[in-house]
Amino acid sequence: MALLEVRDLGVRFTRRGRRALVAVDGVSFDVDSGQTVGIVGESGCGKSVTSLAIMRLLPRRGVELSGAVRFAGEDLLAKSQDQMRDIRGQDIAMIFQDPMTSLNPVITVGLQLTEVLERHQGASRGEAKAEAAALLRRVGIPDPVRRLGEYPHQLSGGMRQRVMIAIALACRPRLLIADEPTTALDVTIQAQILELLRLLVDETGAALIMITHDLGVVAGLCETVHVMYAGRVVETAPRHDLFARPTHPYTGGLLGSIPRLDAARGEPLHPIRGSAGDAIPWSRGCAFAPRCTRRTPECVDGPPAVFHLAPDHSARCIHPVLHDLPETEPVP
Amino acid sequence: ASSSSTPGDNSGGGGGDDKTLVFGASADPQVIYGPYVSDGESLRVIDQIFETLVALKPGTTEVQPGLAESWSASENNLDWTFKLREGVKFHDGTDFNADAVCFNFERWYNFKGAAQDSNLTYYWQTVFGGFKTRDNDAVPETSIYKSCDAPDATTAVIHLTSPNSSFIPALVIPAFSIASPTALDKYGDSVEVSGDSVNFTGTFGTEHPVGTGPYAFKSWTPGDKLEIVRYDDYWGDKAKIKTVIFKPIADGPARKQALEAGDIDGYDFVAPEDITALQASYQVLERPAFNVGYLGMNQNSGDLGNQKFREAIAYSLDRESLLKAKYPPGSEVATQFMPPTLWGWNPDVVTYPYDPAKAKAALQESGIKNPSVEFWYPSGVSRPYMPDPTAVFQAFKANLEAVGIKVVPKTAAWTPDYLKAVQQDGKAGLYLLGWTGDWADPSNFIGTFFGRANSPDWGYTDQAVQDGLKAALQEPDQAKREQMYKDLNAKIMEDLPGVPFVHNKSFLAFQTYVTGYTPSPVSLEQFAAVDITKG
Amino acid sequence: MLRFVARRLIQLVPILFGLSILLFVWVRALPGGPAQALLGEKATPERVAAIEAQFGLNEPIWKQYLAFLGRIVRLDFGSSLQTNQPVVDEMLRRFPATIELAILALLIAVAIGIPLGYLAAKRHNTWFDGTSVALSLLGIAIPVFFLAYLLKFLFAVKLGWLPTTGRQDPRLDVAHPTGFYVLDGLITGNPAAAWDAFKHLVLPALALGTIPLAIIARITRASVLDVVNEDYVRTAEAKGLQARTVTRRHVLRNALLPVITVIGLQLGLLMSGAVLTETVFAYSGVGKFLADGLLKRDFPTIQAFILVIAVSYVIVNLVVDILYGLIDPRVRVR
Amino acid sequence: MSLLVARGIEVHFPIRKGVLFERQVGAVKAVDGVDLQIERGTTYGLVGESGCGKSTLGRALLRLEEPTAGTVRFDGVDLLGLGYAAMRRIRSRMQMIFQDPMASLDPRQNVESILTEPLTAHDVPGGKQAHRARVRELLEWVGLPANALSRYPHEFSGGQRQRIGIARAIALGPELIVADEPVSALDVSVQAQVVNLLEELQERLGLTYLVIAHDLAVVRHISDTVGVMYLGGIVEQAPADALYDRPLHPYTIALMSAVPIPDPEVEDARERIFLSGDLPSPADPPTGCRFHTRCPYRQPTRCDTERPVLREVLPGQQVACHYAEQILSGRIQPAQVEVAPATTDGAASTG
Amino acid sequence: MSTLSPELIPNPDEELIYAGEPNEETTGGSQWREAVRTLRRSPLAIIGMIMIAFFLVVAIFAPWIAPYDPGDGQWLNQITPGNYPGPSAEHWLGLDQLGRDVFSRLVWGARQSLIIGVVSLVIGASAGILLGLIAGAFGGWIDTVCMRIVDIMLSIPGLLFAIGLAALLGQSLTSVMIAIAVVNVPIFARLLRGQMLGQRRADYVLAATSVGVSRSGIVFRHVLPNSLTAVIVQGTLTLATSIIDAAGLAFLGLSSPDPSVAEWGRMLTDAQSALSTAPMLAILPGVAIVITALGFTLVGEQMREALDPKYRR
Ligand SMILES: Nc1ncnc2c1ncn2[C@@H]1O[C@H](COP(=O)(O)OP(=O)(O)OP(=O)(O)O)[C@@H](O)[C@H]1O
Ligand SMILES: Nc1ncnc2c1ncn2[C@@H]1O[C@H](COP(=O)(O)OP(=O)(O)OP(=O)(O)O)[C@@H](O)[C@H]1O
Ligand SMILES: [Mg+2]
Ligand SMILES: [Mg+2]
Repeated sequence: MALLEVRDLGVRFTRRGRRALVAVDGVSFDVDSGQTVGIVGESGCGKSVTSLAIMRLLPRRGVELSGAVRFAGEDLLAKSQDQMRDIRGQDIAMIFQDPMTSLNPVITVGLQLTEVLERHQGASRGEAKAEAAALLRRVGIPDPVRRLGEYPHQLSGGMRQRVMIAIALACRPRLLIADEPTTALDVTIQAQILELLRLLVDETGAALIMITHDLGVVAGLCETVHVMYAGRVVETAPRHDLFARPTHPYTGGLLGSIPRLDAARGEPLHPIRGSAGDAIPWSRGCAFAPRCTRRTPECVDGPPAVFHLAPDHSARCIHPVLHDLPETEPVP
Repeated sequence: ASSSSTPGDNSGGGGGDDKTLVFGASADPQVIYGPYVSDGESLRVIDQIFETLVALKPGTTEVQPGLAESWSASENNLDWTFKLREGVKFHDGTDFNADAVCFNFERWYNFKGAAQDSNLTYYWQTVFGGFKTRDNDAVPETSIYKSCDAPDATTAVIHLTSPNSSFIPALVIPAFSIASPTALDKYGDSVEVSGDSVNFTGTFGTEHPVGTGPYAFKSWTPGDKLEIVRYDDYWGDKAKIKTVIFKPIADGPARKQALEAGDIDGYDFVAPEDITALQASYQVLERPAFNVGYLGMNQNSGDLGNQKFREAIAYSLDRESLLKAKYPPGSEVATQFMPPTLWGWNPDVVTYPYDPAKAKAALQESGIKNPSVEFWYPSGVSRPYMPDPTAVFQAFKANLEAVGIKVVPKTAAWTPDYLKAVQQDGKAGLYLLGWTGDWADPSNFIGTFFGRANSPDWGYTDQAVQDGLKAALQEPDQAKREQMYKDLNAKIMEDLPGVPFVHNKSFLAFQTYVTGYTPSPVSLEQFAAVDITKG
Repeated sequence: MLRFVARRLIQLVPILFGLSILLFVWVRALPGGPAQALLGEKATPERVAAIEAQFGLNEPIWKQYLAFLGRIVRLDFGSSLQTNQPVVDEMLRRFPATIELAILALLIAVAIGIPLGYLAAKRHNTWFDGTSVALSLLGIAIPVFFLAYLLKFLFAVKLGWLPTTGRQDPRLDVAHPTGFYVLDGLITGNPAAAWDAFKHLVLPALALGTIPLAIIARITRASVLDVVNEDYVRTAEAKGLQARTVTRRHVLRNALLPVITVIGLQLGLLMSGAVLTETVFAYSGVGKFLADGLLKRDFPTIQAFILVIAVSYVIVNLVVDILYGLIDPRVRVR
Repeated sequence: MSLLVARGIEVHFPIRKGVLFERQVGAVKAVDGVDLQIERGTTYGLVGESGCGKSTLGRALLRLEEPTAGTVRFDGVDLLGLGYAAMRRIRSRMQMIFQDPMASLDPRQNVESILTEPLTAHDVPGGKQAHRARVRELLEWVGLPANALSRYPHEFSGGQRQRIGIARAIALGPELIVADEPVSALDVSVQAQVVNLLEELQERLGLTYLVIAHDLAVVRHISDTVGVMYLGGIVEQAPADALYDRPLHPYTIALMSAVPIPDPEVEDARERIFLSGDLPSPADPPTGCRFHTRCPYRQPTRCDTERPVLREVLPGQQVACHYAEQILSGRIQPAQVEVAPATTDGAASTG
Repeated sequence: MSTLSPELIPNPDEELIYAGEPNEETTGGSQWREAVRTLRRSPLAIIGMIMIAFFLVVAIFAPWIAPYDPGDGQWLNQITPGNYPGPSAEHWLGLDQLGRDVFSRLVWGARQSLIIGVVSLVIGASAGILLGLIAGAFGGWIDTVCMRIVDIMLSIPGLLFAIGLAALLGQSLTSVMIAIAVVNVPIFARLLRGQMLGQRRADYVLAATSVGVSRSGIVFRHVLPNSLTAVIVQGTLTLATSIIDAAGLAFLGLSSPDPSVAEWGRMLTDAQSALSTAPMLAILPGVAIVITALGFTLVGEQMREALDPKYRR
């Protein structure tokens, strides 16, 4: 049994007076203990909402959840908020995108770190302080004792993200969800943070869900990658497979549209036309169809089925790009 | 009944010796020292603590002995001998005697500098004129006071420079009350100019007023309360209530509510609207009318110099209806510039009853095309003769417009703007004003109005009237004086410098358990006679 | 920090300077001018001239202004034309009354406004939220004096639960060492007097506190709504902290920051409100004295009181800023 | 002749303090002595860490920010010597594209008004009719439908908004365009469209670009010359390919090694060079070489005392490092930097 | 979008919208449309608008609605002190303490309040906007001077300031309106300056500069219009406070010199003396003031919320 099993997760925002919005639509995936899983996709495709749904951190009002999220065999969606509070921070921890805003500006770094220790490990103030200093040292913050008494604005962006990591890993969670932990940082700092995450995850044995829109990040880090588009996972593959044989046209389009540092210069980019706003509801057909070069009328006949290329490689497409076979004309 | 039953509350004093009366005043006193004040609230308090040589018979304007048991004048009416009451002591234990009387008169006469400000020593300047020195161009040049002798302890002789028939009646004003010389010397009554204003530097009038009255001063927190207590060694009938508290409540409706809530036991200046309602569960006392409210017509302004125009205005005013609607019952339409209760009132003056037709005719005669007047009325004030100036204005305006006179409304706060505009600057055409008598003498009415050589408010300086008034003031023979004033009233009403429209009663309200309060026409009421009888 | 305070105090100087000019010019511009105001009903042209000479009103205007400034600096404000008492004495007498009233009003506003705003935000978009928003807007829309009258009419006149006017039952014979009547009652060991003074405060304070209450409730609501959507609150939730801890440590602490500033700014509003409330309740404080003074041209009082009010307004807001700095490390000044 | 020649550009933002009078107590040296030269028809790419002064430099070159020192010659004209009116006139020849397409468009203007504004501001002759025709032409160039004219910015997607921004920039037929992070706010899949558009327009209109970006891959893709900025100064400047093949400055080397590449094979094989610490404050830059505090190649001498100047080390490749040759020849090896201290039991290793 | 075939364009009538729809970022031109949409959904705003509409209709059509002249005291003979005839067929709300028709006065009072509110708002807001514009557009020492002036004005409690001014200008409606206007000046000045400073470094301003738009063009075509949203909201709220302030001044005796002028504040104040005998005379105008002020406040506040993105999560 996997550590985390997400089955058919759906999230609808139903705010009074507005049309309902399906942010996540039948997402399923597994995360095994110690495994690193990547979720990539463009802005607004539902990555954050998925992670928040797992954590049960979505607003209570105006949100409809469906499906199941089983963590260590227990359905998180069936738990009460109080029960979730015992799990959050203890068994599942999270790192957010923007280290500038994710720390409370008016209380010290020390308190933000110790409060989680006190909460879950019943540590006393003193113990928690010592432990907090050790944690800060582990994430590579020099002079941790002094830093404990400082406020977030006194730290640089990179340091703040390290603090966030320290907070997340304080109780040695079994699952860590990192939602774009490096997007707000510079490349050189990003490299440090990613390396740090890699080290710490290895060391604690935590499973990691890495959410990002940067294909480069997953390429270097994740074992399995899920590509999301308009609220659904459109392709799942081990990372080598994904980059070697992108099967869904969207994945291929993404790869074709990003310039590579190591590519020969002068090669033109191959952008996907249109923008994410051009999606159609999955219920009507493939959401990507309006932008897809391989589109046929069948694409909008109804929800596309999942195409299994290999046991661990699948794509939600009726005209998948099959690299091993000679390119065939799409079925009319 | 009092609903505020605070612990330690001894209100209503159901008996015993610690009864307390709380009276709702309309303002704080200026200072508790007679010679420096002219406003009613100060005089009310001073009147309880101090006494004057001559007093008023309660409820009337009749003069009776006060600190002087009797008095007499020399042949030429210049030397007045007062026989003083014996055994009277000031609250500080010192004796009241002729020296004390002279001490006070001399002190007044010797006021200097800032004390000569007409704001402060209004009554002295009005009744006696100037001072020994003249420190200020505004002070009258001469004084009718000359000197004071104390041949023995109980005899005080006051010498005047010219005969004055107001002398004795005016002495009842608490402005001329006798204060303890010892205390005066000790605490001082000096005033001084400080910055832009006048400042009491002596504490006699603010913290240590000492007189001979039935009540002695206890404490004063301006804005909050002023407390007086019974003087147990008073020479006459001792006060019935131990403590009287004056609580300033400026707002009329607030005073009424305070009465209804039992916070106070009585208050002055009941609004006419409230009389009927209050009569159901409270006592409403009536103060006889000793005033006149009038519509001034400034002859220097616009067409008002035209006699016919003034007559047209007078005929157009429906004073009857106004009084019925807005004045308390018992108020009378005035025919002349003094109340009928005062001698010298003339029943036969020309009258100008409401008659729009006549008004229109007079207007026609006047030859004025498109008549228009600036009509001033004061705002934010309520005077005894004019509880609601706005109502009067509104009614008169409607009357004037009905006969075709255009009215330009103007208003200003009573003091200083309104009075300045009307009285000093003569800016107003029509305006509402009035007068409450300070003492019972026609000179205090028409003398005040028309005796001035310079009258920007009336624009009416008839030499005959001025001379007549001067002569009447100096005339020793009472019968002659009366006739002189009657004639003057007739003449004035013919010239029609303004339209007197009301002699108004004013009212006080008390809780039912308060007894013995006798309203006075000149608002000099004795709290000593008041009692609280509650089961 | 000291430098910050010093700097803010120095910023006061131009304000005071400007105010003094404004007040000076105001008095000179009054119809009739100061001499007229001084003399009131008994002024004659001669008297006016005499007074002008006496007070140096015919000196060149800049000399008069310098003299005026000189007096202000020496805290010599002259005497009130209403009472002929030194203005400084009047201040000592009236300010405690108004401060006492304002403090209770503010306490009411804070004690009700903050929880109300917080609950409304917590139940965003529910009937409770709607009702409290509507009520707080009503609080802003109702004229202070009308409310004061209604309160007085109902609770004092009709029901007789509370006194209608004044600061204390005049029948009570008590000492007032500080001028704060409630405090006086307590320190002179007379709890009955303190209680009585308090009862006199309740209605005016309620009337006066309503607008600040409404404003505080609204700001609190808006601020809490802001904060609950902040990333760091989500972080706190993600840490699995108890709801209580999240609320107190992460939501309220941040949400109350703007509220503090707003509370400081209420002072001006309270003073305006006090003018009307004190008039209705015949409460002898600054507001009533000033309103009367303004209508009666008691300009020594007006000049002094307005200067003091302005200074205290600026100082209160300085204190608020300092407090803010103490609570919010981000604006803590080097 | 180069289209744009900048010499010794400095932009210092004063830091003021003081009780009564604000004195200047220091300065944020956002740009601190930059020499730059852009040839007509080429693209110059500028990269660097956040806050290193890229945007400020870009604005200073267009005089949207007043440089505190230095000279800027645009087509031979000394920009800094121009008066307000002359400067306004010359602006038609130099334009800017912004990072956030939404923020750079006035939300109250519709597309037509946005695009007409530059034309009216410069009194482009021909009147309304001509303006309208020009606006349609612009739309076509940037690939927006003609019905876009009456719509407002918020009615477009991010990529389309950026197209509007680009259309505005080319409205007056400029020669130079400074593009400040033109694609970093866009979705990955849209970035490429805009990059392609920029390249297409360059070809068609003979534009010269200064492209600012923090994404090294994008910069390299479109630039002929790349300048790497660090803390207010340019540390390396080279033809795009040369820079990638053979970075010489330690900072460039670290940067290159840090950029993730969407290829697991490459990623797995990569040797990374980590930098320690963060960008120092431009208000208080380190002495000597600005980079020495984080430099893995730091040498005991010169680095902390002497500020290296930009010098040509290889043909066409300029580097501001004292030891560029030694690094090139491999004689100096980077010191290994730990991202986190020894971790076994969290034992203290003094950082 | 043009590249898509019509059948694939997302159907706007669709019950659901899908993730990835273009962000409904709402600023500027659409701000108002969005605000209107939000307002239409807010019951409080609707109530407020009904109140305002009612008030406006009454104010505008006062001459046709009111049966009598509001200053006509011809029924003076029907009243005696403390005794004012209540509602009757002839006088729907009875007579007031000067024998005038209360209903007519209430109706005309709406017009008076509207005039006071609008005039003082227009004067105050224009002056404030001018001051803020000067400060915001020029900056530097001009800004400092303007803001010090604003500070000075703000340090005096508004009502006292207004009384002081009214004392200076003499008693008339004009001085009441000017006094209220002056009190409003610093509010608008500060608001506009803040808004303008916020916009001054905005990218679109920089963009306008870079395409060569002149300084005045930038201020008047970009910065000012974008700052006006806040000003309009503030204006709505200020209309409410102006009406309340005018009532407060009337309470202290500052109002039109002509008592025939029907004005709610004054009606309320004048009726204080009759509060116990005829409470309706005070309560009616009081309630009228509250309803009107509440109407503007409700709409203004809801508008502010609708326009402020932070309320729209
Ligand atoms: N609280 C919410 N209420 C309504 N809609 C929401 C809410 N949170 C997210 N959404 C919508 O859900 C969709 C998915 O959002 P999500 O934050 O998961 O995107 P993302 O993939 O994380 O994008 P990004 O890369 O920008 O973080 C978006 O269209 C967003 O507008
Ligand atoms: N107007 C200003 N006043 C003071 N300092 C400024 C100003 N503008 C920029 N700075 C400072 O100058 C430095 C360089 O800023 P700049 O915006 O040019 O950096 P950048 O390289 O463009 O960064 P980013 O990648 O984040 O856009 C920063 O430290 C910034 O804080
Ligand atoms: Mg996200
Ligand atoms: Mg930048």
